[in-house]
Amino acid sequence: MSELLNDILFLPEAASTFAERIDTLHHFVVGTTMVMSTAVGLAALFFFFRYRRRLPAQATEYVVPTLKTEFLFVSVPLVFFLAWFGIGFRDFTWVTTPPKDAMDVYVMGKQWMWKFSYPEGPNGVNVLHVPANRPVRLLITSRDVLHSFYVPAFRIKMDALPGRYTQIWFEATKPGTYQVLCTEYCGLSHSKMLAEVVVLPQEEYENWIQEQRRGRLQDRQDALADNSLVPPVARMVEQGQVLAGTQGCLKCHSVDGSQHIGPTFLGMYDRVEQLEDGQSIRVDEAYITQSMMDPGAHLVAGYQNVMPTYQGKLQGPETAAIVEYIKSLRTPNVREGASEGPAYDAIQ
Amino acid sequence: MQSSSHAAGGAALPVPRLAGHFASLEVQNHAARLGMWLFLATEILLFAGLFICYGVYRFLFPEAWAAASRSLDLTLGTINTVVLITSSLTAALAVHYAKEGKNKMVAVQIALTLVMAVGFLVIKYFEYHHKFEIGTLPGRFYSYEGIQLPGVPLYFTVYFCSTALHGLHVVIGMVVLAFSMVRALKKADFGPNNYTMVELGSMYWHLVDLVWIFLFPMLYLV
Amino acid sequence: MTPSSSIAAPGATPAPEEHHDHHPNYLVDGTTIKSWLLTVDHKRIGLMFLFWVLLFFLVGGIFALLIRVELLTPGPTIMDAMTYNRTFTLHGLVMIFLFMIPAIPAVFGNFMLPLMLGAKDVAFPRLNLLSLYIYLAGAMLALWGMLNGGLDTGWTFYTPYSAHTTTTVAPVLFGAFIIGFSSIVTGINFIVTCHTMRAPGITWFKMPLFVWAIYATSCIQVLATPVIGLLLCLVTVENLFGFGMFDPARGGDPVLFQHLFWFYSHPAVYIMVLPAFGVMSEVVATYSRKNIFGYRAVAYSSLGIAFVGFFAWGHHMFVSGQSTFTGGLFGVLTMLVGVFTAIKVFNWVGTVYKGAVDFRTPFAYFCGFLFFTVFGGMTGIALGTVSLDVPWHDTYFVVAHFHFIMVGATIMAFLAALHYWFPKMFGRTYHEGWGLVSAALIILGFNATFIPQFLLGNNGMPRRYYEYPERFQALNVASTAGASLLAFGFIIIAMYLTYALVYGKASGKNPWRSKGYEWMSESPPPTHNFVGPQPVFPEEPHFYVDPKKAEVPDAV
Amino acid sequence: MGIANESREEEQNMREEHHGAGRYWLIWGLLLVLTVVTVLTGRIHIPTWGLVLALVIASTKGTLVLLYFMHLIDHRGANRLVFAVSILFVLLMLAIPLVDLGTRYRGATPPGSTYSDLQALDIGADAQEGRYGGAIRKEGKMGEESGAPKQ
Repeated sequence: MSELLNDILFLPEAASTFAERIDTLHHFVVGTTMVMSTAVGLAALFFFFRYRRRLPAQATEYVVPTLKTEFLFVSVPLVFFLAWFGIGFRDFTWVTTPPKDAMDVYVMGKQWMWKFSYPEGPNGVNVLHVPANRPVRLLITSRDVLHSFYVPAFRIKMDALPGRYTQIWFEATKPGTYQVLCTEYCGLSHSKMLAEVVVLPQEEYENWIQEQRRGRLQDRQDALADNSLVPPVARMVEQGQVLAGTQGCLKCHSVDGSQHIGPTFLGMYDRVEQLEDGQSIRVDEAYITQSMMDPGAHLVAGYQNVMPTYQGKLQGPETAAIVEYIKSLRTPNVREGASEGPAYDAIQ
Repeated sequence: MQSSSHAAGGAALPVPRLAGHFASLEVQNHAARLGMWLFLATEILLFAGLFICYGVYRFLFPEAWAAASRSLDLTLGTINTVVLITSSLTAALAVHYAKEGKNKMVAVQIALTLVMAVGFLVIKYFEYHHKFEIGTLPGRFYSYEGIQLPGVPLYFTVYFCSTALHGLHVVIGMVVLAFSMVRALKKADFGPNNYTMVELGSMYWHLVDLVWIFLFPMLYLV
Repeated sequence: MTPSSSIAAPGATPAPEEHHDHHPNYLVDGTTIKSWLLTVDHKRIGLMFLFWVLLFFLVGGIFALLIRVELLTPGPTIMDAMTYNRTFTLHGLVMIFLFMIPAIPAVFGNFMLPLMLGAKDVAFPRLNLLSLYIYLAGAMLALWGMLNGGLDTGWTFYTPYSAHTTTTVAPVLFGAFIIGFSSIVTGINFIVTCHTMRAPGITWFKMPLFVWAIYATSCIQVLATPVIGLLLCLVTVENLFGFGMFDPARGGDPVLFQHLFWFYSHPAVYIMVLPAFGVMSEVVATYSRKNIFGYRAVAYSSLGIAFVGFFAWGHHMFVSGQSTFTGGLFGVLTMLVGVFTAIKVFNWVGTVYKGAVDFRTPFAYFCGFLFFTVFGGMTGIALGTVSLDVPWHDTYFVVAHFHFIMVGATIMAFLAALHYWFPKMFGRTYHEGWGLVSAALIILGFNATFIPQFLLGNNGMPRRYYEYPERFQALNVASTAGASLLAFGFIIIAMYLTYALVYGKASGKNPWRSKGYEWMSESPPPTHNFVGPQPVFPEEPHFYVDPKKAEVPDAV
Repeated sequence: MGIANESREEEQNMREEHHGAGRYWLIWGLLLVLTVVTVLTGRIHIPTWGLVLALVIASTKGTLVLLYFMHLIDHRGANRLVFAVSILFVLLMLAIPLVDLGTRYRGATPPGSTYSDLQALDIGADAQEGRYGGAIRKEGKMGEESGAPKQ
């Protein structure tokens, strides 16, 4: 029955728990609308025919409604509308209040793509993998203008606003691939801002994410480890962490993303920093090293030039260790608990 | 005001002239007054938009708002308030004398109002000038190092938008009042039955004053 | 002159026949161009508005057809993405600001209001003329901006996009700002006219329902338009200088922009549709020869819509990042607007009860109107049902919904008014057969255009899409086909009405034998509407009871 | 015959109202006193209720101006209604967005990240201007920068 109705109404496949709730209400609303308007329409047609004009200047009776009739006119629609609203608002509250055990995914809209990231990695562009039958909370933001994250099959939609997060959640019921569309006009290629949600069965999802995380680690190690003779990166990182404490780096730079005297180390590596002089720079090994030796050379916007130089205070390997330590704090672009907040990109 | 202008169109006709489509003079005056109140309602809603921006951003950035408002010159603001309130008094007196047919006094009172209006604008100019000097300017033009809090540039956006819009209304009000003054001097035909023009002009002026009465504590005394 | 002229209410003093020669009708009283351009006669101003409004309707309609042709295929069809984005923006802007908002109030409101109140003119005739020229000035500035590249923000110009797009935003927004003044001036004028210019005998609850609707509309115009005026200025300044009022990078809140925008733009929907309701109240009463069933209920519901409609704006923002609580608040208020509309619908149908229906062209449009209002209204309520809006928001479902209620109902009323008052305005009649045929075409075409769009929305097609996934194509083709039918209907109307304007048969004073107040004067009326002292109106409008057995029960 | 009833009432109201000029001076005095009061209380910077107090005083002043300078006390009927409705709308229009802000979901905004942490919107070269309370001073004089934004 409901399948048939969905076909008549051209509704896409319902693939989330919310979709089922929505469709029930949808059918109820469409049903009552049809019944009521057919009744009104038939009454009108009957009147048009029954009371057709017989004389050109026919006189008619003076008919006014009784108070009871008018009361009926007001109360019947009001009861129906409020009933719809009651159900609708209950569902709306439901879909905007994620359950406690929901898995978080960060979603960032950008002209004209969607970026997805999981708190512990990995990142992805335009493809979101989620497990089936598990609540997923989307924390949505934007880097430039307004976007809106819409998955027709899940019946969910939420605007992406620059400068803050919005949230919505869903629980996919069927494995499969579903389309994501942007529904808030966002410029030239608005209609090309498509993405996919891939719903995987729980085990497959676990495998996938393991693989992704391993792959990332592998990539990084491949890139860094030139041969087996140099100390492993992990050891350098440890060394760097100790050094950062003893050399006083952590007095001004936090590692948890909180605001302090200097920029946080968390996620610093590979980040594009806006500089005091209006230019921007990508934080790489060279920049980190330079900042330790000549802190005022490229000051990040919003920070005072108060850092002392470490020229001569650090040995070469020590510097490298600190650099490695900072690199190890590299995080996905959207993170939980990051101090940077949603970034707000340039519009080209 | 336009309604009074067609009441005032004829040169040699007995005062006041009834426009052809009105049933009587009572109706004509009533229409003019009601039209003016409606117009004032639109003005109130125009400023309301800025008041809402103010309210919302003050809610978001209370500290920035307090700090930024302290950077304004309270003395100049207070003087301006007094000037504007006094100009409102003279505008009200102009209506009073217009009803009594004392056209000379009408012109004098409006002239006083205009002088104070100019005074208001001059003081405002000095306030603006100071802001341009130190760089407390809206949005991306903000460059003042004294206060560096998130939301401060937004305060100055609201400050400049609302005071500039208010200043524009001061200028319009001056033009309107100047017309009544010229008429009081040249034709000298205001009297118990013909004072709508002065009345409406003065109502507009009071609205300008009214807006300032709210802007002053909002901007200077957060 | 038909015998029906004797139907005029006893005691009324319409212009006596013998004065006819000395008091030429307004169309021929002065034939120079100057006498038209500088007229303060509300009827001539109304006609000039009619001319411009129809011209802009044509412009907006061409944009609409371009959009529909572009959407025939999933990929690029006739234009590139940028042109398409500009086209739908301009379609929205032209249709809303230049056509829909002034369409009924400035044309028919202007023409009929004084006639219905037994006044010689509106309260401020010069302001009335001024509003026409303000409208034209704003329109020209906006058009100039459109020709110089146009803008691609959508008619909603949401920040931060509108503040950063490199297209020509400033002149168009400033043009819209100027048009706002025209709207305000018209509104003030009509409100004052209703308060002060009513002829003896016309108490508040004897005003024709069209006047009530225009009155409620004017209240909205006066109270809402200043807010959009300010907002347009702020966005222009933002676009030109970057003051950061709604820029997240400087602490601004884009959702605040949406609040302010919809504070005007939601009531603006009622600016468009309330006058349509008013027109239909007149039409249904005239053609079924009945007093309006529940006159007071209809009158009060106009005011109710005007008031509650102001505080339902947030239903455009359920998924825009406003709070869940606020969503609920706006949802409930939206339901109330729906109830007020439902009252009207029931009372219109009730009016036909025990009436005497003459199925003429305006009545055909009334049938279409009823259909669009019921389905447009009900889908509106469905959209206001907060959770259902989540999948529907910003899809073609919304597009179809507002085209049904806002455009469909208004176009039906506009065409009904044009046909119903054509004899009143020009003293000529059109061909009834063509009228019915084109009405059928238009109603069919409209449904064929927008019913597929409801389904498209259900299926998940977002609005403002230049390209779309292939699964949406079939319905898009259907919609485009419907649009061409619609265009065809309008061409027929344009042809037979133009013909009637020149060669139409003289209609006589009151061809519909209507007892609306406006039919008491000549058709077309003389320059000052009536000759001699102000007429007296002892009876309520649309009083069709046989005088011999007239016994009026107390109205509710 | 010949006029709407409202206009006649209005005319009667207006006829009764003429009085001496003393009343205006009295109101003026009151307004000045209230201005002094609001400046004094404003200087103290009362934490929460400072703005409320200032607005109460402003409303009192506004009411005085309205009732006596603008003669709303003599104007009855529609004039009052128009004004009352516009004030009501302003209040509702202010209240609803504030309610929205007060009840919005903020949980997902990371700690320490306020609106001010955002990267600047980059229209041209002056991406940094006006951020963080506008800490960035550019080379050259401020006057010319504000006068002519370079693009």
